[in-house]
Amino acid sequence: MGYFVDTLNSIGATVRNFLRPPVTVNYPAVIRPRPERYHTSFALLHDAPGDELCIGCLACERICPSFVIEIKQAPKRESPVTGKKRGYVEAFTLNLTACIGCELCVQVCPTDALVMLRTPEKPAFCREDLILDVKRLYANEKEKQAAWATGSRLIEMQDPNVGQPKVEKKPAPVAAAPAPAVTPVAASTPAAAPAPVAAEPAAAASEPIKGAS
Amino acid sequence: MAVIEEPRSYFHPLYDVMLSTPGLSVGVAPLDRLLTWGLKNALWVFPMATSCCGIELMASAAARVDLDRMGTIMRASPRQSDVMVVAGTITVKMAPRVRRLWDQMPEPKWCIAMGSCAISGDFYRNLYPVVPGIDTFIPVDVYVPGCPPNPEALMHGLMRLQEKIGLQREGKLVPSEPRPDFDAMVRPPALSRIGDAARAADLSDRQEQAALTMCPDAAPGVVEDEEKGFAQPATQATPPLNTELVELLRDRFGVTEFPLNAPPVVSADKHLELAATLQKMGYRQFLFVAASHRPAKEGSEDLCEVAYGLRTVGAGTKEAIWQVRVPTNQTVPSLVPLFAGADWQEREQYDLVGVKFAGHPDLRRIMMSDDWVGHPLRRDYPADKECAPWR
Amino acid sequence: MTPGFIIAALLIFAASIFTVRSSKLVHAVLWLGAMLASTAVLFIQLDAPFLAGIQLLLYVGGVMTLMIFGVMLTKKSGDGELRTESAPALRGLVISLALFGLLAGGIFSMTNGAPALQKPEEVASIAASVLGEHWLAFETLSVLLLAAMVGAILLARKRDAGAPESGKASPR
Amino acid sequence: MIFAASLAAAVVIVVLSATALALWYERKLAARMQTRIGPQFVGPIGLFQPVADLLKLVQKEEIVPMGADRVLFALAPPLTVIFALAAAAFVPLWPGVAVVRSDVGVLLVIGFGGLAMVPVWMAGWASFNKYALLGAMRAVAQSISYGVPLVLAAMVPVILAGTMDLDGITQFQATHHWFGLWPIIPGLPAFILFLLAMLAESNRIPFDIPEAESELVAGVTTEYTGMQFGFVYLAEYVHTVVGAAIGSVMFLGGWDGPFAPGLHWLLLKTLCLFTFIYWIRWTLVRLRADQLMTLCWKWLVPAGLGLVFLSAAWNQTGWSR
Repeated sequence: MGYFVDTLNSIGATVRNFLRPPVTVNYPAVIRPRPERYHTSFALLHDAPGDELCIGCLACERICPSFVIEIKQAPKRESPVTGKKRGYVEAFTLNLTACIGCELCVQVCPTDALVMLRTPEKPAFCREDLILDVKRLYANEKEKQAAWATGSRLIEMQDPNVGQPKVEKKPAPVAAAPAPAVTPVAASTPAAAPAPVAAEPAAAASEPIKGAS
Repeated sequence: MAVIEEPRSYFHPLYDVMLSTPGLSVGVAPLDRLLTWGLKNALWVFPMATSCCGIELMASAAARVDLDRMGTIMRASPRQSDVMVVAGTITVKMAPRVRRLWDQMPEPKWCIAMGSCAISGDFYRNLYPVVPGIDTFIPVDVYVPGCPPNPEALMHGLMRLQEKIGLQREGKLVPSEPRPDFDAMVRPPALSRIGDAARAADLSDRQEQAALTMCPDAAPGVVEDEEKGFAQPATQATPPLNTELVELLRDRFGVTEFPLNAPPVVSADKHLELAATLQKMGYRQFLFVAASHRPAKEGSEDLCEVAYGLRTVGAGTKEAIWQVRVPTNQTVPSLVPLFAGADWQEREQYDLVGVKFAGHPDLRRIMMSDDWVGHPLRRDYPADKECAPWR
Repeated sequence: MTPGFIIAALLIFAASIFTVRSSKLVHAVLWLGAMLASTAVLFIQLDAPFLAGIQLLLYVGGVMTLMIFGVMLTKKSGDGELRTESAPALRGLVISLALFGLLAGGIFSMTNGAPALQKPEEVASIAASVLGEHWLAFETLSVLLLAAMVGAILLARKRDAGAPESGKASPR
Repeated sequence: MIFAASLAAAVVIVVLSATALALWYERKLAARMQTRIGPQFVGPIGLFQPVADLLKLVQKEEIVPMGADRVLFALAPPLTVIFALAAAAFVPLWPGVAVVRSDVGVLLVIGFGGLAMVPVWMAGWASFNKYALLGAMRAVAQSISYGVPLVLAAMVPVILAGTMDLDGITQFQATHHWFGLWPIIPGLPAFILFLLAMLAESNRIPFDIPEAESELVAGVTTEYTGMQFGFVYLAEYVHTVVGAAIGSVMFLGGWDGPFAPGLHWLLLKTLCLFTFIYWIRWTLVRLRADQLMTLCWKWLVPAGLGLVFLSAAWNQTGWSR
């Protein structure tokens, strides 16, 4: 008997679905809002006066869990902006074909030179198109939209004195607050930024329950 | 560097007849456009999904993205599909099967490598069982980057494929700009890839056959070479000993033993103090908590071993790993007050191993249902019979 | 002797020959199906669509299906090559000629006495004669078929006394 | 004769183009039931999707597996279409007009429906593929089992109307009551029984175990490529369209309608039935093989026998005469 009732119920469910508006987001025309921490591709940045930020310290190459970064350091030379001697890169190659998007390279970057992008890379006809060389990485800075995270912001966020989220008195609307599109989160309000580890989902899971009881 | 392989064109017999008949050859160009339009707009996908990218592949056919909008449906038989979407890590054992399914597809056919694992093997590409990219044995038409790419990216990939089909049929496909050959530059050389100019020169026919079939039997003489191709030695040096941590543990926490293959053991009452000290020293990222159960043997009681890992953030990353051993019925101080990231992970250890964390704000089951009896990863959990609540 | 009849008769003839001469059992079954279907064409030409429908439903749909099951469920008979013994050709010829003569004699002796077809009332008259005049034979046949079915079920049933009661399924 | 031939040609063309439209319609319907949009980019609201599919299938390589029986393999898909189309000949289009008028139309339609199993089995056997063969065997078993409730359900309007002529059944329904399901007790259950049996005969979900993707790759069609597959695909839809038409003739009064009886009523009723069949298809899950047989022999056949008895009893009361 239960089978027939369930059958009738499911037949009703398809009718209800039929009457609902489709949930499809018309992809090429409309792009659905991406999560705040959405990041896919990479770019290297310049500082305000126009000098390259990357000093070729190899920190990102060393931390990369899937060995996608290869840096060839250039000899130290004087910066045209500050006049100080500093390192530069001759070649910076990022193999997007094997990147897992863990963002560790951004996190360790001492000069905030490497950032991830919100604009996805185009699917390529050829695997070489997915190997980002220095030229392409600097071009990405101008062409594409960057994610908010930089090395110093990620580190500040995890600082116990500044940004360590306290379990007892977390701000209630953290989980429900609509994520700002690409607004860089200032260091003074790090609680709004989700921690890279599982802190935020935990807050999201436990917060409404506490509020209700 | 790799070049784009010859466009694989397959012409219907109808074409040949029309081309050879004088009056009808006029109709070939419009017919060709029509047929190309048909090819482009009815791409049926063969879902070669082996791991997490497969979930995104499923999602791309579901309501939010809906590949059916562009006429793409999934077919279960390779005989009726046009595009093989390889989504997931392909192992050496799987590769011959993938190749076989690919061979069973009728021309004209295309292949999309979805996600890092299919494109290059991702960070498993140096492991012996993993194929470093499916283009070592299947010609790939479109690479969709991501780990995994989201459904929209796959749809974008299919649109790029449509674009490519059009370019192929018009003979306008141009090779992309030269870029550094990453595999040759950084890591030990991976298997040469289909479409690679060097491939034809390097490989003898039998080696090529072996690379295609991934089967050592096909080329008894080149088994060694093949194995080298996949089983590359780990290039990572062993990480240096964290002397800072060793000194800290020895001086302030009274730890004397530092075994090579296990984390040092810290007593449960000093555990929280150690974590707080490390946090002040800059170990601000919570890495993991992993527990295991050690059943009672002669001379030792029923123990739970709980290993914790922390890491510094920023350049020059260091890791600190230690473990706490407590009898099963006692508690371990929770790290959640210090590291919010420990919340779910401690819940998981509680759920599966049964470690009780003192001071955890929300110690509930996270994987098993709330009415589950027992902790499945305990050694004394009965593995050979079904337990409550499921029978 | 209309052209339609000749075509149908030739079809039946050829299909019967192929049924006997096919080297694969599956082909033989399919040719048999073709033969039965051609017979249905013959019925239609004789203005007996009811019989044609029955022919399609029972013979092509039913008997052939049973044959297919017989072929597929018996061991390996679907794969092997069949050989038709051609050695006792003379014997076969004599027997088939004798049978043909017997049947032909019977048919030709009845030509004058066969009842005329009652076209407009065909289905109704069949129904009336089956359920009215000949009801006893009809019902006896039904009982016979029922008995055959029960017998087949009994034969096919597994006889293992140690098996658990069918009502109580094992926990898994 | 000429009229009949041109009518036949017209019916074939109409059924085939209706089938092409049905392909699009089904995909749109399914999409909406899953709150998707469905074909959208190919032509206005995706209307040319079947055309694109056809053009693509025509261009695909045709593979004959090694070890396959080439003749039977090539013959089976066109035969499925022909047998599926054959039943359309008996459908009365408007009062007194069908391509073939026969006193025993019901019998012939069911006969041709049963025949459709033969090419399916041919395809499965000729493919030289275990999945195809398993699918074919399931199709045959299902077809022969569900033939029984199908005939029993079809007997109900035959007994009520006292004729096996499809047009006669429609006439009877038109003269006695405009809606065909009148004696609601044998009528409605018989209609449901007929629908279920027809779904099973044409191997549609929830009775599509011959092509269960999770077990049998693609069942009988596993080895078919290109246009050969296209034929089988087409035959499935033709079977459903024609089955819906016959269902609407036998139970819903065919061309009979309130204002002006005619072809449009038949088409409308067919469309409704077709929609219903696909509604079921996109709602329910596939039955297991043993559940399928249990449903047939333990529930549907006894129900059909009871309905035949009930309709005979109704005839004895003489209320509908």
